[in-house]
Amino acid sequence: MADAEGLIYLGNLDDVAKKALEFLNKSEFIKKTLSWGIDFSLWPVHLMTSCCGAEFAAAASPRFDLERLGFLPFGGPRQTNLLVVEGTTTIKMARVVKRVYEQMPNPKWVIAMGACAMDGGIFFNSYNTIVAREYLPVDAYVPGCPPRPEALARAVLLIQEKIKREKDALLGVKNEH
Amino acid sequence: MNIKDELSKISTNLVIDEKRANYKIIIDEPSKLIDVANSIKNLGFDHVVSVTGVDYPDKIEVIWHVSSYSSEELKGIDLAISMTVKKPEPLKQTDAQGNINVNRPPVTVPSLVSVWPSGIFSEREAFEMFGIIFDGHPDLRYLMLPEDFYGTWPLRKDFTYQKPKVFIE
Amino acid sequence: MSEKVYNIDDLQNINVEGEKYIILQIGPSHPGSGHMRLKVWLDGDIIVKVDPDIGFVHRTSEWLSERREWIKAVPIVERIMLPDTVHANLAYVLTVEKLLGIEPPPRAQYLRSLVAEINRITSHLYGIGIFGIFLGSSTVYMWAFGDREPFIDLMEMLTGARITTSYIIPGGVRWDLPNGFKERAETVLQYMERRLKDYEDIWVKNPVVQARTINVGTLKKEDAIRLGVVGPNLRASGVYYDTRKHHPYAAYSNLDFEVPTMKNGDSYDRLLIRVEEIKQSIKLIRQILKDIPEGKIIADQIYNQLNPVMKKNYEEKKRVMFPAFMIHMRPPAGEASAKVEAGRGEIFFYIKSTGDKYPYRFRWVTPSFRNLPYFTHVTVGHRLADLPTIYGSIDYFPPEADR
Amino acid sequence: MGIIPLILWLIQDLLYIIIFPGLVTILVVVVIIIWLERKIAAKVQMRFGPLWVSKKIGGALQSLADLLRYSFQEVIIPEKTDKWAFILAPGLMFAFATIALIFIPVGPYYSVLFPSYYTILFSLALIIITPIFAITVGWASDNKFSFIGALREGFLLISYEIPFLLSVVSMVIIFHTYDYINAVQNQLSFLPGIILNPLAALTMLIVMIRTTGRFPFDITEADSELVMGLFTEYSALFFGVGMATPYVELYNFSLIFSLLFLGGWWPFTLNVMNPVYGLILPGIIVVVKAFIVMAVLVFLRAVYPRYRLDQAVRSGWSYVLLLSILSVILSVVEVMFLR
Repeated sequence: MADAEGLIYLGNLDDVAKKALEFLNKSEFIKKTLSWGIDFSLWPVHLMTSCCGAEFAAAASPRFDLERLGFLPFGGPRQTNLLVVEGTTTIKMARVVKRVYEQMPNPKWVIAMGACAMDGGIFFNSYNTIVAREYLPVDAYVPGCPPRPEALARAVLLIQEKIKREKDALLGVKNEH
Repeated sequence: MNIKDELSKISTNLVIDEKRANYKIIIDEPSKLIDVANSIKNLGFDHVVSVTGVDYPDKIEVIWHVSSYSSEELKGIDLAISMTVKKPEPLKQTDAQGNINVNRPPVTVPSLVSVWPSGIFSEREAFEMFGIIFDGHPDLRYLMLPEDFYGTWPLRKDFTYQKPKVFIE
Repeated sequence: MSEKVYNIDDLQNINVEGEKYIILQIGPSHPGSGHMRLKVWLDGDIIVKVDPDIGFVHRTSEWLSERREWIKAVPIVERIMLPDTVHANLAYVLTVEKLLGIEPPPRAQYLRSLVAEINRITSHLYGIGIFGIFLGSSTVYMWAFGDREPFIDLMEMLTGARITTSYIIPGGVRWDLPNGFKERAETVLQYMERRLKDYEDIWVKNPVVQARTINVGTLKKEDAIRLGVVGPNLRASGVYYDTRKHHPYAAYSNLDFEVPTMKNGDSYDRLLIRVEEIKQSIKLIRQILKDIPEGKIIADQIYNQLNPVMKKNYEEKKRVMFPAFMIHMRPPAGEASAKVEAGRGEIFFYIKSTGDKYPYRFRWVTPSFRNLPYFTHVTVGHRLADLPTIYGSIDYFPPEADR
Repeated sequence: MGIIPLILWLIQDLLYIIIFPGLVTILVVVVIIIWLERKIAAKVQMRFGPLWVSKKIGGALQSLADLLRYSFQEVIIPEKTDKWAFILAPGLMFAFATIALIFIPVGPYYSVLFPSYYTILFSLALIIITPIFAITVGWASDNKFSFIGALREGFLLISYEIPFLLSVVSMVIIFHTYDYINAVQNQLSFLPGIILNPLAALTMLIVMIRTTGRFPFDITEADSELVMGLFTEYSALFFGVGMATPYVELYNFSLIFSLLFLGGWWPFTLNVMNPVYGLILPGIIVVVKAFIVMAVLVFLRAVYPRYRLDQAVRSGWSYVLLLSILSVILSVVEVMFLR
């Protein structure tokens, strides 16, 4: 609410919000409940960056069924909180990925799936590819080329552990690293 | 219909690889290209499979691979139309910092989109990869690479690359 | 909302300047786009022009392959065509074999056909599943991806990897049939035949699907030929062309199969033809498993390169280990091209060798790249809601098109 | 009025707002129906669906986890939106869908407000208002996909509103009342509405599917065309509210359907003056019937893909309208000759 009109109506909403956040942040119960809620509600955004998307799709299919973990691929970036970088990102795609990441609401997490997203994979010396960690803060890596769907499931579990571990930071803005 | 005879009627420069059923027509004059292409099309070769270049130190060979869907005899045949153009000398420029920038100008060949519309995307790809400007192409833009690759022509053998920044701040 | 009828060639003549049209940028972060961007000009609800902006997954496979040893191009081409790995592998190896002048033994040819057909079924199921989710039916997506798994298991049993198999090498294949493969395959095939009936009930004969797909995205025979589209989409338009018939490779010249074709060339036909091809592939797999001859799985030229340990391994386990020849392979100078019918269509390879340890020119064209005219030509004049229908029905896989 | 009755009256009102038929009920209903939807779809699709969140009860808390996550996510209000409309519209949409519940009784002695003879009219008026806020949502977002979604919502709203009203009107003609309780009493003494006028029931079902955006009429939120349709730009709790609204509407419609067509609290009748038999059990019966209707409707997701906009609008103006007019005629004929 930067404009003058907003200030008149809403007063110091920012201050109120900050105080409310501080209050909520102190409560252990709220933190636990919240980390439980986010744990089982990791919704990845529909953004396929490369061919590992095929195994990502298989991970949602009946045999692996990641919806068991509350992992539901979902439409736009505004409603989601998990970005899975599937395999290689080209320079053209990296610009999109970065932008999608910025569109997502906090708190949000990133999984780098596949050898290419980790370290370049077999495309390591290509002129058009870039590694995920160079432009995104990555929370979990999934090795493999392409990784089996089970490996992706394990990464989701790792993210869940991370959320439990870092439950103090859930309400504030996540640090960019 | 004997394909060999028909093709040698169109062009004298016909290279035949009997074992692999590959035929190759070599065109030496750029002005003849469209005429030859038209007569090949009238023979029954109705679509372009691939348009590509091969880079040599001093020249670029442009190859159209054409094939046929409509004629039963021609379905099993791959025909390549090859044309070689000389590369212009690269221009070396020294900028203020003392770096040498090699500017490699594109080459120009006639476009065959008017003959085979199926080559429209392949010719765009060959343009961005080799710096081949297809004269007469209706929509010659970059297809796959971001525009900041312009002038580097990745698939030429002297391509040196510097990864562009992901974000231009 | 005017029901304007656009001619297929009006594309270049339409002036899309001005404020009359809504411009939509669909993708790459969009549930209905995949790894590409579609710039769509809309007149009300009618699509006036589509400009596909591809290259988001351009991984420079040609450039990389020209800088690697010959055998190392196999994983690269596989990663590009992930749902169709075996065909990409096979097409590349065929080209190299043409350069080397090696002919694999019959058993290896049959094994190649076998794994290629299994792969074709998984590829078609992948396509049907994506089509399902594009039309909004998550059930078909789940079923198709679930039923893809038994076939992937078969591939894993035979080759040791889920999808990136690298099974085919110059001169032959890497493994022989494992014990119990035939029985397992028969079970899977019977299961799939049962399931195909379910698909027909819930998907192919569904009134909503028929309403959405019949007469949507029609590409007539002449236009299909002119635009050079490939694979099942071409055959759905009524063109009788299949690389397996017209450029026979592997064991296909010995096998008896039909090439189904359709008449109308609309999205529904493109769906039907995939179902038909799955049936044909099931038939082919049965035939291959019945007819497969005994013998070596690797050509003599390669076998002679094996050292004694490898030879022992080959005799006992029927497993071909990589001889040093593979990495130092220098095919004689010359050029070769090969075509292979992959699940999505025809792969074309053109390789130029100068007798060096790297290919001099490595050129390949994937089926999805050749199906691009569907976006620019066929979508025009349809409604916005038809764009996912057409996209899904042509089974377009962007990483494959971008290479 | 003394102070103590006033306080009691306020507490009673608060209970209505918060517990029943207010927000807690809505929460429970929405959580259960979303879970049911995902579970039914998963059953058809040969998989488990949500499970790990609460393994012992089959993952029923999944929607609660999603809700928690939404509630505490960052709220993003994009720059160019119409801010007040953007913030208020989803809330109003939800509010009107919820307020409509006041007028829909779930038992013979149940009424939140004073007894009214016009409950059908009131509830219909409130239900019909909600899509207007949906259009506001799409307009305020300043997103092309939302905008197209809003246009689609408008088209569908206009083409399915008349059949909806006509199908209810035909039941009103038969029962000769504007009150749900009287309507149910009429059915208890004669036959359930679905037998009296099956055409109206069919129309009502189609309209229910369309208005609540179930498949195959999931056109405004068609995710392969319009990302999330109206709610593309919404994040956090706003999106949660927006996503819950169709389910609240679904609950409304299912209650109305079970009251008008399925005989309400049949087999219980008004005559039993017992709190258990007169109040609680009939209420449970109505809600169970409503849940069965909802389960059938959410099951359609597993079977059908979605129609195109023009097909839906065309069928709305032709078949469904015709069906609803026929249902009115049927009602008139029945009233003239049978009763």
